Amino acid sequence: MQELNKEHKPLIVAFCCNWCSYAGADLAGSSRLSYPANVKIIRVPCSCRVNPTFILKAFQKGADGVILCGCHPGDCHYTSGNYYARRRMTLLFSMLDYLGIERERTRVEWVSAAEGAKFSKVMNEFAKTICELGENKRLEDLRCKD
Amino acid sequence: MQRIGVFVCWCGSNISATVDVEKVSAVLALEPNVVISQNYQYMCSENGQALIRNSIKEHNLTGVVVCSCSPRMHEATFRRACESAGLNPYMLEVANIREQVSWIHKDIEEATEKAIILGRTAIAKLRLNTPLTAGESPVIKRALVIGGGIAGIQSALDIAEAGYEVDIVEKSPTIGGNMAKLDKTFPTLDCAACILTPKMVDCAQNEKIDILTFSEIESVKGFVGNFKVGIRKKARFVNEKLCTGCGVCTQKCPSKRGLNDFNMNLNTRPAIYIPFAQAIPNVAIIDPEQCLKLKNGKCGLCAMQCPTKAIDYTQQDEIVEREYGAIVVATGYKPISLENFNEYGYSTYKDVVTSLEFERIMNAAGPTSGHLERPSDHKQPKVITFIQCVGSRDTSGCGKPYCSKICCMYTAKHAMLVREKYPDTQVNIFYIDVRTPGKNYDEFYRRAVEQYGVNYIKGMVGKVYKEGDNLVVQGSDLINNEQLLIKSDMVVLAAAIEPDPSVRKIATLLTTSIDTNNFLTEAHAKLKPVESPTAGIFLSGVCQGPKDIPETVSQASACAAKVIGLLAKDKLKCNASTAGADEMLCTGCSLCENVCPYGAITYIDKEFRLGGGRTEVRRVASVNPAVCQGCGACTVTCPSGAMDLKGFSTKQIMAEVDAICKN
Amino acid sequence: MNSKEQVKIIKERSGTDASKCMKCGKCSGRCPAYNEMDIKPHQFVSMIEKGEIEKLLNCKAIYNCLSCFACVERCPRNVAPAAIIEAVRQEVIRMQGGNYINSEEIPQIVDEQIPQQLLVSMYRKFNK
Amino acid sequence: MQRLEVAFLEKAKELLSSGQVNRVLAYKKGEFCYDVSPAVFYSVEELENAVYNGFCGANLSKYLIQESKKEGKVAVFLKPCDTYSFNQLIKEHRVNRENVYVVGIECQGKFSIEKFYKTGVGFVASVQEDLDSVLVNGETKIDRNAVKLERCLVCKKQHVVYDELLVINEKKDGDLDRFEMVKKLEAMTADERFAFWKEQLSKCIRCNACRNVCPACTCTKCVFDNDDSQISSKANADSFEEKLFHIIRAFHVAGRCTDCGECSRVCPQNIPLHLLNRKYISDINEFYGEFEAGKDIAQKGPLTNYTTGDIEPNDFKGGNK
Repeated sequence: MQELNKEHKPLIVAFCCNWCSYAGADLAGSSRLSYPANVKIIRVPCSCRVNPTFILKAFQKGADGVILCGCHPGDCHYTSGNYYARRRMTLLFSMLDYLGIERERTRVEWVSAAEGAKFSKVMNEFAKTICELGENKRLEDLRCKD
Repeated sequence: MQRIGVFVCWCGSNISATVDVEKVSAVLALEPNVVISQNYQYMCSENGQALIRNSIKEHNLTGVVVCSCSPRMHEATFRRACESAGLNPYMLEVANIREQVSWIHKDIEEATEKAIILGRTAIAKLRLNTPLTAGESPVIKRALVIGGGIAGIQSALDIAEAGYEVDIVEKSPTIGGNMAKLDKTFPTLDCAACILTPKMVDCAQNEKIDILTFSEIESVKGFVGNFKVGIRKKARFVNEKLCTGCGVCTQKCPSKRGLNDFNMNLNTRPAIYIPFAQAIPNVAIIDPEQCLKLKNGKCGLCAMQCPTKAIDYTQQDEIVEREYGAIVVATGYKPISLENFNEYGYSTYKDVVTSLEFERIMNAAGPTSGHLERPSDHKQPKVITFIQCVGSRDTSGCGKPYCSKICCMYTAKHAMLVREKYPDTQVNIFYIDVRTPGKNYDEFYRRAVEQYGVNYIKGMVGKVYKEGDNLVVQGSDLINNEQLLIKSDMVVLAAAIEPDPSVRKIATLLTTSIDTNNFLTEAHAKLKPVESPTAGIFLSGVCQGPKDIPETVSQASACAAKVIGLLAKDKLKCNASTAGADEMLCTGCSLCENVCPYGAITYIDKEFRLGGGRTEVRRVASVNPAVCQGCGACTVTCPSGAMDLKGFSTKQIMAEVDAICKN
Repeated sequence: MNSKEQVKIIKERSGTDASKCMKCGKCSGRCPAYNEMDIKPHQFVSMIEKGEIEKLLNCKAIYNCLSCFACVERCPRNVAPAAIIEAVRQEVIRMQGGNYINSEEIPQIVDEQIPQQLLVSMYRKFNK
Repeated sequence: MQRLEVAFLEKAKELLSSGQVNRVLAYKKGEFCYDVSPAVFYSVEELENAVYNGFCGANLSKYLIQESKKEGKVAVFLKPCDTYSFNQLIKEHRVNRENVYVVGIECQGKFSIEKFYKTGVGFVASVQEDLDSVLVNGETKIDRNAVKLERCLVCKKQHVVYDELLVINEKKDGDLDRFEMVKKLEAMTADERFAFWKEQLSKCIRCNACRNVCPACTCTKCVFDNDDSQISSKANADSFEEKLFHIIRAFHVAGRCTDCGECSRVCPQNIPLHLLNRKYISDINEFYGEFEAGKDIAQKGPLTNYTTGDIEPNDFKGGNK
């Protein structure tokens, strides 16, 4: 079992808002600040577009960690979208914690378009945390694992 | 059935050095619905775009996936290419294999695998794309300029010149701003009033320009082309329409103790006053803190004296609502407070003044009528010491980390003016660096040194203290490596400048971003210096960063050009990615309406056929596509999933999640 | 130990980043012991940055500095010249070894009026 | 207590016969005394079968979504907790208030038949109610609190919306801390919580009773029945789907759930579903200030509102590790 865990490459889904965090990821790229290849980004217009079902679905399909990145509170391109996202995610994460699911598997980070370094740092740290947690067993659908 | 074309870009070697582009295009060719998959050196080049266009026609493509740089870079380019080949521009998806792959991963195998997954994800999303068309919204042909300093005045004049109506909203009782307080201007030494006041008069006389002084922005709604702004006209207790500015009231007013803020509080003014002789509008105003009538009901002299019965002690604040197509922010600056700089003794010694106070002392219309006198005993100073960089370039937390840009030049100006008018006065200037980039600027500074004999000392002042009647300035001379103790009659501090504090509230109302120093952020530091990141909001003058007058005026005109360009359009293309409710699912619960930041959602009662000739009237959500900006807040609030966002639909995002996770 | 290493140690010990200095001279502008010092406070900052360690180790100024911290207080860039001076002095003392003042001697050699701060400063200057 | 039932019948008859309403939504007798179900009565004669007693636990507010759309006015008898649900439905424009005549009726707590069985009385043929106790089958006296539904031990007591009140005796007790069990769960370790919910949720047979009874679940078509939602499912295929269904259901009603407890009351598997909803309620109270759905319709719901200083999603305290 130990051997298997070492080989396990965790899968991380990162939802990034188009205006700040996706641009921050672009800046990380153009600054050549690397982060693990198992982080895959999905572009959404705003952090408030992210439905809790997207996050649960990602876990179901085998993601080991899901992170949501948006503009810093107060800087939302749509003025207040990230404030709603913040409440929704707080409640969702708290519920997952209540159900006994490792809270470290979910995360929200505010990354501005100027914070390429932060984006890379956040992704490296998150990937490390998920690596340490190992495979997502509590929120996966075995049928979705090939 | 979709027919998808995949185009993998090498970006020269930017992508191809770490991603096996041949393999990516070969693997993606096997994906369902993909009918052609190619790679090319530069997809964004004319040849690359031609490849896309030709493939669309040749293979009857219904959708295009480009694996290239970030969509933020070339999505628009490729959309245009699709459109010119007759494909709906929204039938395009970009897989970002440069910023997210080749530039951050070194291992070719790993990078290639990730590029393939991102390509598959884009294909998965594209399968569910539908053609979108952007709506149009009309443009209100009127601009708002917030701030009536030289920046706002110039922007307003230029916009009006092009034939559009402009309102200037100024928080103080007159337009003119800081420039109206200046004596002379560098590098030509012409008098500030002589060049500014004609422009102020032009504003007042231009029928396209409406000036709202003593007014503040209260609320902002809407979006580019369609802003609705609430403006608070504060009570000035004088009917602007009736007052002729004759000034009789100001002479009769018995309460004369109010500090004259136009003269930097160096002297006093009556409770009813006109800020300065050339004020626009030339209308009196009552300071309610000072007015005896307003404070305790006893007086009323001004009302008795007023020949036009313009005084109105009952006047109240008034809110006016106006609509604009574009908004210019020109809120300007103020000198920083010097409370953190006790070493210079500003709050202890009367004869330590700021440069802006010195401007008023030197100004013929100022408190000393232009005679150089020091404030403590009104004696003419024989030795004046200027200290530059007071609070500028300060990372210790006491001041501002940036260079205030204008101080080197105005200090040289002050030194020259003093030496010109009072040749027997000794003038010392402590400087860290003298920064003079600008046409004829260095020549100006050298003239101060060479022709006017100003004593420039490379070094900084550590303390200012009093000895008898005089001040002693203790500082270092780094060139001679000695410490100096200079007896001075007067000390002038070149205080750093900071954005006017009102800008924070305004930035919040306008939802535009602001940096750590409270300067408004431009959309692009080099290529979009006068646009804010929020569409329809433009930046003029020091609110965006420290600037001198020539630079402010050029930026103000640039800003006006952008506004004119916007107002010249009759309609604006709206965002195509808008929300919409599935009326069969919508329950009319109003949750989405509550979270929409744009007020784009309303509810209508709609009749639905139930079959068998029966009908039912139901309340359903209706999205105004001209107003919807496509954030998606409503989609998550909707429990029934009736609300969805075009271009980022639930199905599309779920398909992306699937595509990423199944690998 | 070569001089490069010494510079590195002094920089570390001072806990201040000399490269932040913008050479305004405000430290020397306020220094009350300026005239006594053969190397001025602002020179300490630029010399340590340039690695001119020999001159610093042999100067008198390290004993003239009053440790009043006026230069630290005034610096607009959060550089601490006094900390650099202190670090150089410590380096010299450590190279020599030994203490120059003994706590038991203090009651005999010191004036009662002397401020506490000076005593502390004295310990710092003359002891290892 | 019999006085209340008499008053209820009189009121219903009066409303119908005066023509003030053309139907009454209330409860009708079943085969057994505990087998009471919601019903609409169109005439005074039909009211023969109407009852109002301790087994009338069902929340009638949800029926008003359809009833209030029909021709003519409907009278309804709502318990205090029912009025919260009804008020929330008014806020969400789901009922036509003008078509409803609300009689706020007294409630001394409703019964759980399972709790009767637990006392060992066996078959319950008849129940004579008193304020503090009940007499089963004319012989066994039981403390009323012992047979009350969990939700009635943490009662809301006040009617928040009504046209008239029918209250003879003030409600007694019902002041237990409703978050006690939530706190207990939070104090468990993550593994214990996971084990607890795994055991509870794996009992779920996806009968959808919780959803169908819930007065906040009023969608025309539920996302779990809609293939386009990408999460539709008819039955739980595995432990993930058990969780998904209940997390999403609780999330969809978060900030709207009035804690009426119907989900747990109707669950045939006795899953304590209200503990999911109460977790959201307790989080909302803690993070965003006290909020009670259905109490004040002018107040903005916590998920359609925000403050700039809200707690960050990574920073909540959460349960034990």
